Amino acid sequence: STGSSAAPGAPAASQGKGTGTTDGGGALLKVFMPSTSNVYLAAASQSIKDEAKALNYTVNIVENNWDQTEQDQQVQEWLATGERAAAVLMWPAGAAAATNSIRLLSAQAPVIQFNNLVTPEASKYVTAYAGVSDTGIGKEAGANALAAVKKLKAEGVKFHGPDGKPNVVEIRFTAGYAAGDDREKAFAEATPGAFNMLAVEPTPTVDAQGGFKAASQVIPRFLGQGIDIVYAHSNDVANGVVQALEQNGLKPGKDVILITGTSSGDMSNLRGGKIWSATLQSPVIEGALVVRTAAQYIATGQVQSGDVTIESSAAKPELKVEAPHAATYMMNPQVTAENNASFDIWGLSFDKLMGK
Amino acid sequence: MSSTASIATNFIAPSQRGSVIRFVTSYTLPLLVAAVFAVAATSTPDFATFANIRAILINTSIVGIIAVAMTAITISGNFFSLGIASSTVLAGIVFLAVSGLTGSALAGLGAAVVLSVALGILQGLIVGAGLNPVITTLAVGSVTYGLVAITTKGAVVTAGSVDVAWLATWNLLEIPLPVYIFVLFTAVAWFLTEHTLIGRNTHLLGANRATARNSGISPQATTIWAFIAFGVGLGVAGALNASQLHQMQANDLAGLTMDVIAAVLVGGAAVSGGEGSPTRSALGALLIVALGNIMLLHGLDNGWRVFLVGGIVVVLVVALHVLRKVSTR
Amino acid sequence: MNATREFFPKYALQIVVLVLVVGIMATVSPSFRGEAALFSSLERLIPLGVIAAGLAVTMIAGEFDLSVASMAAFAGAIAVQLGGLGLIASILIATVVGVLLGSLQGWVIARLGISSLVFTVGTLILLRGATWLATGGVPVTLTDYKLSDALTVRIWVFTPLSLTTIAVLAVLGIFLSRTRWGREVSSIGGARQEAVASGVKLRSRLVLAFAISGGCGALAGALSSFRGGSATPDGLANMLLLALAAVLIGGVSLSGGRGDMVNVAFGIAITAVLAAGMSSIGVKAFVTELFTGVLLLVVILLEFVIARVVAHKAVVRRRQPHLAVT
Amino acid sequence: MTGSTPLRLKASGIFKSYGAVNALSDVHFELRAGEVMALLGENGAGKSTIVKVISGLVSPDKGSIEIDGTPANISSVSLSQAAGIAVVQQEFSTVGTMTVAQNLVLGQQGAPWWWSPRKLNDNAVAILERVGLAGLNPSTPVEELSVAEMQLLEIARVLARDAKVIIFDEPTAALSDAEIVRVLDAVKRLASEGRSVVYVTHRLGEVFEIADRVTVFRNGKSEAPLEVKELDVETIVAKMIGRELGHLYPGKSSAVGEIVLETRELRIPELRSETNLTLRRGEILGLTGQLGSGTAELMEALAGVGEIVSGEVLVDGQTLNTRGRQNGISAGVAYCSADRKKDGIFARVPIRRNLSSPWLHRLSAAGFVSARQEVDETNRFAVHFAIDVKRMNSNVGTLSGGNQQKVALGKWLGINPRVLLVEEPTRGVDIGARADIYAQLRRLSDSGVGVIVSSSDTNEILGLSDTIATYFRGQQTSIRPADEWTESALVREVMHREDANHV
Ligand SMILES: Nc1ncnc2c1ncn2[C@@H]1O[C@H](COP(=O)(O)OP(=O)(O)OP(=O)(O)O)[C@@H](O)[C@H]1O
Ligand SMILES: Nc1ncnc2c1ncn2[C@@H]1O[C@H](COP(=O)(O)OP(=O)(O)OP(=O)(O)O)[C@@H](O)[C@H]1O
Ligand SMILES: [Mg+2]
Ligand SMILES: [Mg+2]
Repeated sequence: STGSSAAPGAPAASQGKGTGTTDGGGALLKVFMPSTSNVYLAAASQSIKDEAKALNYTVNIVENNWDQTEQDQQVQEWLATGERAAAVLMWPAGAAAATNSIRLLSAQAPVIQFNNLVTPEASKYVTAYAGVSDTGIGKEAGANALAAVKKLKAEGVKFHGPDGKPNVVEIRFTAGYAAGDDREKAFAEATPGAFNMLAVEPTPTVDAQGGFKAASQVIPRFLGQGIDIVYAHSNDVANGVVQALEQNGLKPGKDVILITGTSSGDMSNLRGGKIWSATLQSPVIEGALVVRTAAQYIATGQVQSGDVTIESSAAKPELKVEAPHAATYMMNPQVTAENNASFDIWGLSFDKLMGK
Repeated sequence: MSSTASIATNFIAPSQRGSVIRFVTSYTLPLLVAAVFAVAATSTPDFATFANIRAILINTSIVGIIAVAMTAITISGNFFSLGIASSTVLAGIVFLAVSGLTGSALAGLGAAVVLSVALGILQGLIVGAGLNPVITTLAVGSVTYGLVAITTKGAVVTAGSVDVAWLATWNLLEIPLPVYIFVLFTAVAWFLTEHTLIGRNTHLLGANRATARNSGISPQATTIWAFIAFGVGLGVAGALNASQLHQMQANDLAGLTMDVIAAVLVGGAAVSGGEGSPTRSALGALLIVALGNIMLLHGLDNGWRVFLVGGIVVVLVVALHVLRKVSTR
Repeated sequence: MNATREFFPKYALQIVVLVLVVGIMATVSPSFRGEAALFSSLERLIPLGVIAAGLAVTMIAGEFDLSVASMAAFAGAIAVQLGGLGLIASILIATVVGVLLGSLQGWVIARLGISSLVFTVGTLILLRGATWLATGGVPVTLTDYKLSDALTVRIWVFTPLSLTTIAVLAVLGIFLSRTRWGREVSSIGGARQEAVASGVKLRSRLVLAFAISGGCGALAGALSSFRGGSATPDGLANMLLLALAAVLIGGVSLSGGRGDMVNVAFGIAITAVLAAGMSSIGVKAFVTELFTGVLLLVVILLEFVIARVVAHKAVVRRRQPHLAVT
Repeated sequence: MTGSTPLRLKASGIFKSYGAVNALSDVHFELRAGEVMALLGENGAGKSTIVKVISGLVSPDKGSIEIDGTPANISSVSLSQAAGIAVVQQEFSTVGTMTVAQNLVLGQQGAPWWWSPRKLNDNAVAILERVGLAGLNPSTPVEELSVAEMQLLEIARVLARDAKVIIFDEPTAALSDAEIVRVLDAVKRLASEGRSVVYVTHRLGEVFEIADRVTVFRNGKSEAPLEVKELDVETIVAKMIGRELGHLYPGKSSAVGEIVLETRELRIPELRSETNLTLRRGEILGLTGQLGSGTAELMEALAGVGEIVSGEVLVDGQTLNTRGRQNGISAGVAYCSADRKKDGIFARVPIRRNLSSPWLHRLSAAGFVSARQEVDETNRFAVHFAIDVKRMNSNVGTLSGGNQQKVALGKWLGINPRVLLVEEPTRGVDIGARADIYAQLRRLSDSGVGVIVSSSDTNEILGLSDTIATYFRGQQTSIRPADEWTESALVREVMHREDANHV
């Protein structure tokens, strides 16, 4: 359904017999991911460890400093040790630049990629994908934006754009960051012709600082035309946008609707109603999901074609011995000031889901 | 020697050309900033709006405060700090944590400044003993980053329910507090460098370390004072930054060190010491931000912005160097 | 010969630190032993080792090339996009571009007599911008990933990458200590006036030093980008500080004139073992940074103390008037 | 050497000025093939400057140079080397961190690209032997050599460069007799091989031993060369001094008061015996000796910036804490170092701020400097030292050497000095400013400040001091009232006692 990226098919060579059980028997899961000096990664990393422990796998995580070159190096080093792993869980530092490392890893063990969607070039080396769908998030944000517009129109709010269309500024992830490309594209596709897009400005860094830097310079430029909606790619970035809006005399939540992607970072602006909505992206679920997908593949030696988005069930689903899909996406329900307190997915509250 | 007056005429008048050039060197930057603003105002739509100028000032304030503070280190002949980003983050986190605990943003600000100053004193002691400032600050910066990341576990630190935002949002004439703090900080720094014993000694130490020692100016004590000034700036800037966004995390402010160094160099401080002024460093920071803003308004993408800022830094430091060389000949 | 006697005091501190780091890593991490440990440490040499070597040449000549990591990123972007010309050709072209840009920098610095520290802060930003432009702001990849396989072929614990680094270090070491131009480059570091009075052509040696650092940066960037099959506009940014740390841990003086390629090699080795060892334990990236910082502090403190002692000894010696005269 | 063969080297109409100092003005210099030409003159007469011009290290403002009758371009060291000129500079030009063998070939034009370590060493051993350093290990770093060894190494390096013209700028200043003999032998051998040698020295004995002719420099001007055969010591000294003393120096002490400074069994590393000096109010004590005689280190020790092994210094009967300058300053000890540019002034800082630098704390209340008081006081001291008050905001670096020196001295008035220590008070200072500085020193002394002047300029010491202490190679050799000395006796005393006795 999210057909924007090529659905990865499992490499023919690894299509074979599985162990028949999701119990790891102490086998190794090798993980390559960027630095856990960021809270999302720290939570994902912890969840990977917890889930692996539950399934009786050993994990070994190698972190890089958000640097694909460094990750490439770490991959080379690990390959050279000749150590065997039941699967490699790969969060590429830079998805578009990681293909070669993924290719080399795939010769050694099945590669389960997470967090960054599989690129068409890498698809023949990746066994399965599990985790966030940036496309899904962009789509959900688009739907949230449309819903907000509908609600406000009903309340009689007039928008500033031509033909009464809302004026939108998009503060996107750093230029060249693939997740940002997907979120931008999916949002546009989910809201065809609904908005008058004033500008799409990339942040220098994907955090509140970056959001502030970008927004504080872009917003003054369009003050005259009137800004109705700001779409920020993550809640963290949006926290910076809130500050920039307020400094320009705009009240987020009243004058301007702030729609955001990932529910990362400090949530007080969301809870205080300054941010209209975010989209759940739980590191805990992502971490668990990637380990489960690996376990399912190891158990069956098979991959089902196509993709699936898992449901927001209240209980954590039983892990069945069945072939994982080529891509398993997390749920991305809307998060708002009203609903965040009542979240209950897999038995976890919103804070727990965010790894707090 | 009965008549001293006749000997006074031996005195060599500095050439007319020299003084013209000195004038140009000290006013190059203000003139350039004025010219950039004037040209942009006429040629760039949306530049000369109140909101945009305010945005430029806000974006300058944090980098500007640190650049002004670091000028003390540069003037004292101790090059610059390579550990700015992690120290500022540390200050911001301490600000948030203490504000959260005590319920007062002012207490947080105080704690951030005290801790930054303590870190400054530590580095001043090491550097004052004769160790290289560049290595020392690089190493202390790495250690600080590591400790902050370990302690916070990468989490976003906030002040909880305590209101710390007013530090960044309180405004007068629609200009928020950080801009006033930046201006005030620059003015105070200027006053301190020009009119206090420590400020003057800092200049003299950088101008000639050996002469300073022979004149009874302690290199150790003076270096420590320069680092204290630096610490105050970092503390204030870190707190403002954290209050602006009510949050901070270990990885924040990655490009800050280079921004600050570029501002100080564009401000015309001599890396060898003895020359430089807080006001010019502040203008340096302003100029860089303004140029970035103009390029943004013209829709240049990130690559061109970085490239052109780099080119401008190169051209400016070369021009300042040439002018200085000609004027001291 | 007394060569060994000369070797040890000069490199003693670095040898001790290296042995300690290796020992600690091997004790703490069971997987960091033997061939695997050697291999993974050697793999760290690209890009760190070659970038550090380039930076070291300018530092030995009493200058600084802070643009070296940006140069690496820029050259990486060029090399990857020229991948169609083949491995050797594209890496060579990128390296030549680095040499030319480095020479240009050196020429401007020598011509104007401007502080290279100041100047290269500017070119550091400029070249980073050039990299953004060269890549169009997005990661660029090889069209044929197989090209990179030649670089990852393993020969015992070596790969063509680590062998290149070792070759670069050896060639530069020999160049600096044994050839005329090389010794002249070293001489302008600590005792520039004396060197000029001896007849050393300052400007052309400065150009040479920056040509070498530009070339090293470019070579390292091209090789590492080829290994990964891609180059990113913001890549290799943290290499500058790491390379600087390696050179300083190696004992090259920031004020020039002290240290040679053997020192640098030790510094690189210590940093590489530390990084590879930490990574094999699975230590978090920021803990590695913390340890590098601590190590840097320890080494400069020790060196400071040793320098004091040596200086004192030299004064004492100089006061004994007539030593060798028979 | 008949007039028909062209001169090996001819420099005519050379001018060179550093700021306001005319180091060379209309200098003419010539050198025949195969001769040894001695270059004599007082400190600062311009000897080293002409040597630097000939070696390509300094470009003259004006003038032309011919080699073997044809105009030569020697505007850089390498061009000068290529023209067959090799120089032993007065300041060392070896690189401390490099080995002896490497230094021997450093910068040598046309040397091979590559030497094997063995060849490099063999080459070094052969060269070192020529200056009697056969025992020296060629792979020793130069910084580990003694001063004498370094000097011999400089000489060895030049010998190895098959040059037509070889210049020695004070090669023996730091050498002992045995070493000097080797150098002189080497010079004689070079001349006998047909090479021309320029030999700069302050040691007159050497001149008579090796030189064919002498060129005397005085205040940046050259005299026509003279045949050594036709000269004696007294004539040469007279030619070197060659100026009226009457206008230059103020009168001697009028009244001597109580002791202001005293050293008791003071030991410093550079002096071989204990120093026991007393300085009285109203007295100017002159310390004199050649470079390396130990006077500079003694002054540094008194100022609190040098090393002291044992003993004590008393100012006004109170023991002075000699660790760190601050203590000296609060006790009223002013110190003017020998190298103004290096550690006496802040060249890139305005005059006013230079003047107030040592006593700024006195003008500050709670750390804030009173600008008004600063202006008042610095103006007062500027007037006192004949510094133009209108120029107080110009950088000191833009001033003439003499005015720079006035600033370096004048800045101490503000500490209420009890004792003034001045090294080389008029180095690089033009004659007008010199007289002014001497007058100021005397005036300070008369006003009750104890003044110690150290200088290697014997003329100055004789003209200025009331009491003179002489130093030779780390030893005090005499301390006597100034009026017991004649200038030539003093020159001989400090230049080379043994030599002086011979002549
Ligand atoms: N960058 C270079 N790469 C290769 N060869 C060079 C380079 N620069 C100069 N050469 C060659 O090296 C030789 C010596 O060059 P150059 O004259 O600049 O050096 P030098 O130190 O002055 O040598 P010499 O003392 O022999 O004149 C010349 O043949 C020149 O053409
Ligand atoms: N780099 C310089 N800057 C300014 N003044 C200088 C410089 N070099 C020399 N001078 C001045 O030029 C004059 C001539 O100096 P020079 O070194 O030639 O004297 P000299 O005859 O060699 O003296 P000495 O016997 O002490 O070596 C002096 O007044 C000196 O101070
Ligand atoms: Mg001389
Ligand atoms: Mg040549």
